[in-house]
Amino acid sequence: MVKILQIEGISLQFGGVKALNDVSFHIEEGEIFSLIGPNGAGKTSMLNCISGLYHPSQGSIKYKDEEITKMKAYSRTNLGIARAFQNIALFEHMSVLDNLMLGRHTLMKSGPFSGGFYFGKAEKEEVDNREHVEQVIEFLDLQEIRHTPVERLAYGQQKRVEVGRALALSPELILLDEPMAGMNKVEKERMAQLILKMKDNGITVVLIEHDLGVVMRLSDHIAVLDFGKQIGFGTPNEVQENPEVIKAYIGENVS
Amino acid sequence: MDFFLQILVTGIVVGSIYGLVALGFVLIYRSSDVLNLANGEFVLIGGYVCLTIMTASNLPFIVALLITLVISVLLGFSVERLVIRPLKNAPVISIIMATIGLASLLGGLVHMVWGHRTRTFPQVFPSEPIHFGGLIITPVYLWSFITVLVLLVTFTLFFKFSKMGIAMRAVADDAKAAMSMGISVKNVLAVTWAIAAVVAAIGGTLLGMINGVGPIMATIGLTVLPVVILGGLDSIGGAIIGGFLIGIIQNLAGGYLDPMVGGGLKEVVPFIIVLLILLLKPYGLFGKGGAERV
Amino acid sequence: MKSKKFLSLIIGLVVLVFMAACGDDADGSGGSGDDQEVTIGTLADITGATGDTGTPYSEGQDHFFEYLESTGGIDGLDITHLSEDYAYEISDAQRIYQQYRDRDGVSAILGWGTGDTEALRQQVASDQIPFMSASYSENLKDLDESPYNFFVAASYSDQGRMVLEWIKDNHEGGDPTVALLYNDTGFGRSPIDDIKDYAEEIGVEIVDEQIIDLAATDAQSQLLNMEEHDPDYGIIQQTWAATTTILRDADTLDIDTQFIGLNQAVGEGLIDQAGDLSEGFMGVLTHALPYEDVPGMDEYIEYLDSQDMTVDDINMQHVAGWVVAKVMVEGVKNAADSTDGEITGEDVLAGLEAIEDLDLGGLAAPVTFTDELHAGTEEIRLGIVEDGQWKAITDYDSYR
Amino acid sequence: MKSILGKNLGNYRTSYRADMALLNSRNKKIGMVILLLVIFLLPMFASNYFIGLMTLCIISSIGAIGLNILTGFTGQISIGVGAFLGVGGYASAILTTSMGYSFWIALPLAGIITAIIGGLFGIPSLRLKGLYLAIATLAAQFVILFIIRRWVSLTNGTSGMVLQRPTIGDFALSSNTSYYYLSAIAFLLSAFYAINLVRSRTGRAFFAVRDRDMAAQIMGINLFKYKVMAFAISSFFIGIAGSLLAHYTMIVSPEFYEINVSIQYLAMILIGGLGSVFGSILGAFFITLLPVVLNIIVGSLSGILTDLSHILSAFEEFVFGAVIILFLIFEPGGLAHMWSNTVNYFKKWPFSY
Repeated sequence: MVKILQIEGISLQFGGVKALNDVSFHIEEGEIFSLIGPNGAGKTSMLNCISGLYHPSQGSIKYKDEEITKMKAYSRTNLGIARAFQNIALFEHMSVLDNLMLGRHTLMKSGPFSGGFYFGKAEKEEVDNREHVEQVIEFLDLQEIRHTPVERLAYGQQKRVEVGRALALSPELILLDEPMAGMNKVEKERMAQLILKMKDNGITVVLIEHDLGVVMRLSDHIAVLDFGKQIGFGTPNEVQENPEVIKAYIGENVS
Repeated sequence: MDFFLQILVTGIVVGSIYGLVALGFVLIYRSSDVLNLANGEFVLIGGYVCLTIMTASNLPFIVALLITLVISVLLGFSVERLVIRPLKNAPVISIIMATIGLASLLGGLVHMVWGHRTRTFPQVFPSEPIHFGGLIITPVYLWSFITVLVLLVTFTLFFKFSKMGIAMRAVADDAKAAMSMGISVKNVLAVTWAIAAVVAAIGGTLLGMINGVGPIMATIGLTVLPVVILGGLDSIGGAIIGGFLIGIIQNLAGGYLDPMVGGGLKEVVPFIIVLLILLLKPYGLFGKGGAERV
Repeated sequence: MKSKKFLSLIIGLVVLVFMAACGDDADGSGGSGDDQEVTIGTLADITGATGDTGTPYSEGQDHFFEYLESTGGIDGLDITHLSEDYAYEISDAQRIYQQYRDRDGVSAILGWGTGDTEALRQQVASDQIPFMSASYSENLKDLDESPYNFFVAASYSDQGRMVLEWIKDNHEGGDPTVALLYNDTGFGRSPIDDIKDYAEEIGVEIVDEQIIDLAATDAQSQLLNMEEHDPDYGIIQQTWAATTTILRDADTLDIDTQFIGLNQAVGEGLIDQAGDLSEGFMGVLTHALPYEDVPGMDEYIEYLDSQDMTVDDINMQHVAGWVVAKVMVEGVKNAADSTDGEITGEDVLAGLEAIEDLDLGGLAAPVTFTDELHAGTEEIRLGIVEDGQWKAITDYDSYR
Repeated sequence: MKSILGKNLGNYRTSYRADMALLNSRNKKIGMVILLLVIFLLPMFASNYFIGLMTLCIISSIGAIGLNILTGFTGQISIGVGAFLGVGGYASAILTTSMGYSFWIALPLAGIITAIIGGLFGIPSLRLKGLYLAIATLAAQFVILFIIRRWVSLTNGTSGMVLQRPTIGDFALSSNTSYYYLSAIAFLLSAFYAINLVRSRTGRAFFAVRDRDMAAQIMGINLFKYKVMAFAISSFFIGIAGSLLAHYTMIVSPEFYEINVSIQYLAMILIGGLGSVFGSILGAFFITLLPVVLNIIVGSLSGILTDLSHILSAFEEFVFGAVIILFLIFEPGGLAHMWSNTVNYFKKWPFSY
């Protein structure tokens, strides 16, 4: 297996607070990788470091052997790293379709000139990408709400659009921050199936999820964070038996 | 006469007026994140009202000023209630535009009520300049300087010790948290606007004694914006110090640079400073970084 | 929701009114009998930046036209006078100009300041509408550039030249030194180069120039700089507000320069604003002061009486407005004499250019226009403030 | 990059192309034809005065569309439009009058020069947002006008510069109607461009920057690039409007471009509808015609309120302010929103309730 992402000794500080403290793990290509830990453990901070919204004070991040630690967020997106946010960060005033088309941003080329006159290439590009977006719409079952502005959608639908927008990017690595939060059992199961399907299509998935049952079932590897420190890393079985992890999760049913 | 010292003193006294007007901006911004671009019109109305009371009746200056302040309180309350409160959750641009609209509305109103003529205040302070060694200051300027200092002390004490002042600070820091502590954010905002209008009216009265009261006075609202940016939108001390700084820099530029470039820099220099400040230190000298919630 | 509907209702109403009103192209219908018809439009600044001087000026015009009507008007001529406030805003001036030109079909326009005059001078030239304003800017004398612009008083440059001439003739002890104080606008800078050229020509030394903003709160740094050169005289090209600021700060700083204002700095309003500080201030008088006993005042007083007004209710700006209207009417009269048909802008142009040595009874210097010169006169008087009143100290005279 | 699904879902191209076309319904097509006919046939029916007013309205519309691209689409407030209008006007004046270029070259160049200068002043947007950016643009307004006043050798300083009406061969566009047609064509091109821009990749990126800059970055959008681009594109239109206006009035001077012009343009897009091309146009018409309408109303009331005409401008100022505030409070979506509500109402009619 090829390592698609290597995290080495990442530390992140806000003022005096250490949000991440010397975290290291790696993610293999094509796997489902989960980051777990109690609230405030630094999971989302870790994702922010990977997607470039935060820049760690120490350590390095390598994507496919390329050093990306200091790279700007938008450039990482160009490399094929997509991200779905925990607290939905959709563009509320735009339709589902436009949100998904925004996901295609890096894959399109038309600039303000060709776009403004909308002839030839620019139109073809719009149509081609629309086709791709329609696949995502089908994949996530969003046909009925294509043209609806996101702000009018129910929470669960928005969650799906959030994931869909990341998928529209045709990513190689997708970062999903609690995609199932607030969902009922049926919806959760559907999302789990989608995640497995992504894996089938060769996309590497990084997942943050509180429902440990789901995590254990889906993941190939898991990293456990607690107060910014990494306390466990390995396959679901290895993690489940890690005494430090059990300590951190005392009172919770790990299996 | 010492050229440099005289320029410096002029800068300080003019700056004290700037500081006073800037205070009106800062008070409002602190508690409601609103930049009141109608501040210049508040100043103008204050000046006109006080002047009208003084010329229409034979009341002594202090009484006229007190009545003016009462009217300003009403103006502040009604503006807050009628324009600002309905726009509580509106985006920044709407609120900027609302205060611009307010400026236009009040400006039109002033024109309709008081006409176009520049009017002069009855003599309140002696016009004979005071000499300190070689330095010369007009009494009005001296009074405005004193007023600014008094207001600065008053506000510092007010925010430290009075119940309303503490509530205002709490709202400025975090309106939601303040609300959960039982502070009525609505009332605090209304009082803030009233105080800002009062400060503006004092500024208008002093400025009116210097230059007369006429529609052109409202431009002080824009002139003072650089002061607010320099000092930081949320810092009261910053407004005062920014006022002095801009006053001094402006006069130094007028004194030393204007002869070199053929004049005219004096009026533009504050805005050049603004561009520099915004590029180098976006939240001003004393503002809290990231305080802006946009 | 109620207010929303209210808002829509208002907007609907506004649209309706607009549609209804824009339909007709009112080319001055009505009128009586066989009279020739002519419409003159005024662009007035009442509520704008120069409203303090603009208001009496436009009232003077209104009053002259009312006076004319009350005396039965001019035989065979039906003059309609329109006036609108453009608040010294160019976009408004542009709009009102279009309205005058296209809707009201005016044959001449009485303008006001430098802003509107400059903004419209190209258009009035191509539309062939004479435009007479109170912007006495020398560059309007260039008939290649501004063939349809007129003004009745001496240009700012001529005023400045005359002031220099006076300084040269009257200064005692040594060579006089002069400073120029003006603002950074077209109006402020208009005479500066000409004044400097003329000073060199006649050998008066310009030792300093200072720019003071129209809305300046203080002018101390400028005056301190000026004081370094210690000029004997300071020529002020400003409005009343800035002039007051200069006089006040000069007083504060104990500066003993004799200030002399060009016409916009002069007038009763300055005395109102500057009070005692104006004592001894000198200035250019382009028109008569209302309390002067000159023959031209007679008809003026006759009109004021009919309105229950006295000369105390008017000022020099009012006289200037009255005079400009009078001159314009004279041009229209000439135009009417030379044509039987419709009086066009071109006719008025010719009519104005036919005015020669028009005696204004002392209200202003006699006015002459030719097809080479649209500045009515070069003559001014100089005055000084004494006991809270302007007093003329010279007769009408030109620098030549 | 991999496709998320292996299978081909069939060819949707024809239907998408139709779905994404600008005029995707018969009604829209008919509406468009009628609109074009009205615009081009108007001079045959309307008075000269009306055509003149319409010219002012459509030139303002171009500027308002420009400002809306910056403020409405991208969320960056600019209080410096007046000065940028001046840059366009002066660029055109210098190119035609001082350097002798033809208007037809000067017009696009004026747009490009304004775009470059606008882009430069957009650089602070990297670090500034909201209020602070607004103040920076306000400062730009004062600084640019100061430069125009002072660079006498280039701009002729405060006296302004003279321009000529454009010519086609020997025919000068000196009549109201001919200049109206020129402006109308520029206006239609601008509107066409802006409408397309909104629904293309760049436009979507602008909206993304406005709504959530963080998420926009994650979509691969270079915030700085798009913010500066918005400044440049917006300034291009404002420059074009400035140039058209300058050749219309045939003169430029610093007094044309004071702060109140900036405020008027802001009012246009706010009252018209932020982020709406159609709204920009409605707003430009509204603000340009407001004084005309007030004038008429006051005129018709003059029998009852004789003194009002003297304070007409003050009254205008008052109403201008009141209208802005009323719109902000009661109809933040602006005229564009009111329009679509009305259209929806009639679509459902007679079942509106």
